[in-house]
Amino acid sequence: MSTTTGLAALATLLQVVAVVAAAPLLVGGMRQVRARLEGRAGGGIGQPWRDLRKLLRKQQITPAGTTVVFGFAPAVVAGTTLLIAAILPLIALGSPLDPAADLFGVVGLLFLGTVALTLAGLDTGTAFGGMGSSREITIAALVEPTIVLAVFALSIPGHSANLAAIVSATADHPGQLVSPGSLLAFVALAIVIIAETGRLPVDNPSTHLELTMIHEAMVLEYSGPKLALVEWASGMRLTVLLGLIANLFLPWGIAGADPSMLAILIGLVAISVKIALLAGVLATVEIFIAKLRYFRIPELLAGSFLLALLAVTASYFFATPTN
Amino acid sequence: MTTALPDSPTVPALDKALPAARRAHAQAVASGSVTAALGVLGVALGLSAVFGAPRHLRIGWLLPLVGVIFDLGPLGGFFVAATGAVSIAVGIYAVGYAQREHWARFPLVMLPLFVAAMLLVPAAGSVTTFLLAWELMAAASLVLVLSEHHRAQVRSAGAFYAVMTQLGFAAILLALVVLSAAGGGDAFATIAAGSGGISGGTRTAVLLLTLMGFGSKAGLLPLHAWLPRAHPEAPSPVSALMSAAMVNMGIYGLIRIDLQILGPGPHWWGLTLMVFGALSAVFGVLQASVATDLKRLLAYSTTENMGLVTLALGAATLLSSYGARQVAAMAMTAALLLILAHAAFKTLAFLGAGSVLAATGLRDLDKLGGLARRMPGTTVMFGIAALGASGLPLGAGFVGEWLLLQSLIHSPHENNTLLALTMPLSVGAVALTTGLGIAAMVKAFGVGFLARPRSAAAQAAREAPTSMMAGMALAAAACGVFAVAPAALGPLLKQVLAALPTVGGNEAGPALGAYLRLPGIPGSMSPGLIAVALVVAVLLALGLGRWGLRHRPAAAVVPLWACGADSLSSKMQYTATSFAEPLQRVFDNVLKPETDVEVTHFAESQYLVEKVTYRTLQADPLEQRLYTPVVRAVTTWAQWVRRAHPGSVHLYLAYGALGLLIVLVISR
Amino acid sequence: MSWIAKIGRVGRIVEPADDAPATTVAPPTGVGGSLQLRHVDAGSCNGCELEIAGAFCSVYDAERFGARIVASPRHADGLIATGVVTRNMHQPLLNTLKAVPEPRVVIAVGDCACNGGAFARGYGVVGSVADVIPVDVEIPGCPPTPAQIIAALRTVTGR
Amino acid sequence: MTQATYNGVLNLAAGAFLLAAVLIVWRRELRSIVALLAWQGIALAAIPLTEGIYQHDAALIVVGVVVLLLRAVALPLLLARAVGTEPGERRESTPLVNTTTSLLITAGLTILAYAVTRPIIALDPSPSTRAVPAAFAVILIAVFVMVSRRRALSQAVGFMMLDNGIAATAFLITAGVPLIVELGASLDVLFAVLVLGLLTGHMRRTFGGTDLDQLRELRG
Repeated sequence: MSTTTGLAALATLLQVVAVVAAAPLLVGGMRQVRARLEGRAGGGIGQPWRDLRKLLRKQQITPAGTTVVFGFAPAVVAGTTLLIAAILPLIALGSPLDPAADLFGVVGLLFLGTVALTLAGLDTGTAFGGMGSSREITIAALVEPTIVLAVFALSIPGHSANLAAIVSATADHPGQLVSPGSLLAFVALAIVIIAETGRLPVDNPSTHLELTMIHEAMVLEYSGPKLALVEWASGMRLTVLLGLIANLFLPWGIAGADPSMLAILIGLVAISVKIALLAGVLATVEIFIAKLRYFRIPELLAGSFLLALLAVTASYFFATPTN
Repeated sequence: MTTALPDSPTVPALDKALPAARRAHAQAVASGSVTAALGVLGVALGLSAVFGAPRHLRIGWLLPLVGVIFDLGPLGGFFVAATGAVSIAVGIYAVGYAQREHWARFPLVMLPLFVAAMLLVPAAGSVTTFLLAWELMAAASLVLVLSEHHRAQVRSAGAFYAVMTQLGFAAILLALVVLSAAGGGDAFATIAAGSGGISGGTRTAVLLLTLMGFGSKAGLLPLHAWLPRAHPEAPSPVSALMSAAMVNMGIYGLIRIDLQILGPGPHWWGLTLMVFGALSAVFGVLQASVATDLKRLLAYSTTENMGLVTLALGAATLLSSYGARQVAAMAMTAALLLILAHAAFKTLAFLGAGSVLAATGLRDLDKLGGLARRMPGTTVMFGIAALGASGLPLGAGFVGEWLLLQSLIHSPHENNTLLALTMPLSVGAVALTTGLGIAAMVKAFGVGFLARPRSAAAQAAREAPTSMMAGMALAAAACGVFAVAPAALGPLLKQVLAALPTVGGNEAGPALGAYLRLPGIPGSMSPGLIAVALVVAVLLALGLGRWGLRHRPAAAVVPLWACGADSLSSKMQYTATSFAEPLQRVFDNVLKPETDVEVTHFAESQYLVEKVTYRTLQADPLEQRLYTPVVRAVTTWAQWVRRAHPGSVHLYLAYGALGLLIVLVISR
Repeated sequence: MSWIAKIGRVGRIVEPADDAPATTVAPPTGVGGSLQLRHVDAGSCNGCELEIAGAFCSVYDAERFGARIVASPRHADGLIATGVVTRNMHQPLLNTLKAVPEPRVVIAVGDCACNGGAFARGYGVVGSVADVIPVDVEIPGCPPTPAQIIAALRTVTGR
Repeated sequence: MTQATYNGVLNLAAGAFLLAAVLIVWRRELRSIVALLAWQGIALAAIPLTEGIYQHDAALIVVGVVVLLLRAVALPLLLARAVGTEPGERRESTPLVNTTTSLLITAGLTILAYAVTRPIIALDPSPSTRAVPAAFAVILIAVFVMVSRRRALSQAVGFMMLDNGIAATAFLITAGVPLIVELGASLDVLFAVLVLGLLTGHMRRTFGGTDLDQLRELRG
């Protein structure tokens, strides 16, 4: 467990600010990669930022009959994501919130955001809102076992589910990364992150057809500033989850628990590069795949559950003494 | 003066209405306050037994030969205090509920009696006293379940409950008789002292019998069938007492008899508990996630939570049988925390469901909705309960589930195949339970309380009266404490754990301070800090959302987007059935729902559809597979036995005489 | 693998862009380069729909100028309406416009939407889009080409 | 080759070997199943190659190269040709057990394999025996694939997976079977595949498909 210093707190603050500022850029970048691979020119990396600024200047609309649940859900989703951004070791290890929430806590916060949005979808009382909520919560329910088992597999080498411990254990023994357990956990975690952030092949973020929507169907009633918050939050979720998986498996460049200014800068650059690379790969892969039929998704999630279970079993049984 | 019979539903004549109403009010206040007072007494006694010296009381004259013995130690005190706390909330709530629902005099009398019986069970210090209190509790609860006996479903549920609870009692009776015979005494203290000499076979028999008896009371698979029947049909305050307090008695029995007196047992004891716990948890939550009856959903959620508690108990037993006492203490702490959290949020949930039932007369989620605007207070209360039941951060159940997962992932698996195989599977089961639990609770809250009303009754709902709200507020406060400040429970759990040496109790358990720290493992969590940080983060997000405020046109309220049509009817909303349909399809193989789609065409053309009827019946597959054959066999057997009953008194007397002769010959 | 090679071979197929045309309507919120539109077919023959689809495809790529078609009018900054307004679509058109948050623009695409075109004064026709709701930008043509549509969109996005 | 690299590569090979088996259960496209079988062959060949390089044993390296050629190149090519000649039969028709259940059964089989091979590891805890459970799990999964698939080709894949599993177990436990035995076994498999190929061809010409369920109709 790390004692927090002033600079570590600064690094945490920087993490949050960077996630807030960079999330729209990340979404824009992924759209841009996609556009280029499709032979288009694309709107540019800054397009989501322009969209956000515009949405924030639009009229605030309350659909008749909705309650505070609908009104506050975007802030809760964004808030949980900001909190996760403050907990995760993205730039430096010594977040003051690290002892307050381990990886299980982070998963819980993630689901808290999902639940807030599903309740908002139900709260509108529209057919599409309920449909989106129902689909989203079904996927979330099936994702949970995989994600928890993957956390289990990751916690074995460091004997702790606290993030700083996991990341520093990996950084100290990079040899563990090529173990079957670690690889299986990576694949399982990648699948559930794709499912949780609503990317292909689970959900198509750019669909226009309501009947095929999952995440989008829940937010059909949001407009203006609230929509801006929802979109922003979904970008931030993607950013922090990519950052999480990047640092869990490739922790190089991350600043220590008691960092210097230079280490913080290196950490910032390192995590930005890692997230950008992962996002590029994700966007490229998405070009080649189509959305799965909804009732085939449980197969995908059962597969990732199996991989996570194998990851735990493999870590248990392969456990070769590291020296 | 003559009045109408108390349980007759007819409205008294106008001139008698006023005094009758006043008397009903007085009766309800009396019953509720006696219940609450008993609860306060229970909490006080329980806490004093946990922190002070164990209390011992012997009333020799009450029962011939053995007398009645009360012996309240830290473990019993814990359960007495929990039961008492539930009773306070329910007692206050019952004041308003009994008036609103026009309770008859009989249930009003039985309510405090039921609470008293439940308080006596963990206080019992001998086999006889325990059985007596147990039977009193069962009988009182049965009578309360039957308080709306004019409805056929209630009578059917009552019969089901009566049979199962008596069979459970028979199993416990047999187990305790065997135990006291082998342990050489009636008092638990005597048996515990002599438990070293009990043979392995006897231990196994007692464990299996108690697992049946107590497991059925706790709603564990496969003896859970009474729970989703009786809990929905009982009046809601009684449901709350049964679901939040009475099922705990099953767990208490398992801990007291099997772990405290008989333990430590062999490895397979813990394993058996874990298997039954995991199966109950997953099965219960699956049924809850497809249930459309609000109270049935909550009842299945009780099976789920008791399953998790049993899983934690089993993990503690298994781990301590392998010598991992620190991790076992973590699992045991998790079990105790889960019991407390479940008691708090399940009380609140059932009381909330009771308010809805009283306001609308509906339990069917498919017909509810839109209550958030009509019953804002109840909605907030139920929301707190649902958050607690879903095991998410800021919910009452989070800390317990977190601790359970931590104890499972930190088990010492090196060179131990059994642990290396059970723990990943258990983690998977707990995680699946949590995931589906979230879906079930989102359905209960989102479909039941948000959106727009799906029936006229829900449209006309009114907020519950003050006393009902006060009872719920008390339970909600407890939920809040468990969610953000579990440190308050630290000393209590420490004392209880110390009384359980067979499950690693004398080890240092997890430290419940501002930070929850695991013993000997670098792992920590702070629910309070998370809550504060989350509030800050949400405020920050709201601040982000205010950017560009001065450029915005004035805000407006507009009708819902109906894809261009003029308005959406409330029938176009998703219902609970449709909400759960994907899950029902995914788990089709386990749930085996009976669905039926019927398409009626117009007479003129086969291409035009006049109406489509969709019907789905979610029966309990276990009930059909397991119970129906048993019931059929018993019926056949009874038919056969009936031939010996021709109705002749002389023959019956001859039976008696024959029996006497046989006894004489045998005992010669 | 062959797909990646194909992507490499094909490269960019988007038409080169001209300079930005002069702005006719100021961007609704004052933020340029972002315009989300909800499409309403008020009674079109689907000719304009094909051309709009063409404007958003890989060759014309209207997205590079910040324009995007969205599924919900709540997410939109305006309507892009095609066809004459038929009696059945009259009320839905009004409803859709009402569902768009302020400030908003209305773009009428095609001769039918601008002045009724071939269907003007038909028995099932209410009138052109401008007869029913205020229109900010008109794109004439039967149907207008994707290039014309894009040129008109650029006058609103200002990119 | 250092001890750590040897450990890492061996574990990785065993992991990839098991992963390929799991993915074969998961996928239904016959082509990708055959491709996965080739990957499995590479992982299998990596085991004797690693052992050979680590122990400086030329015979093992030769075995590894032979295994690589046979199982990662020759057999998959033969199968791929068989797939190619079956127009319209590129996918496994719905298996007897649905995919989700198959995956869960696979999980159970793997855990079972880990449990039952515990004594073998306890006998001689070395890096290579620690990887035995993975090989044993592949044997169990292969049997399950053969039981649950309808197409003759996927059954052939299951059969070859079974042989892969047995070979891997042999390599890991005994640090290599004699060259001649391995060659004999591999040739057996080659013959089996050829015969299967002939049979499926014959079946297709006679019945117009290779769905094994149709064989039931042969019964009088």
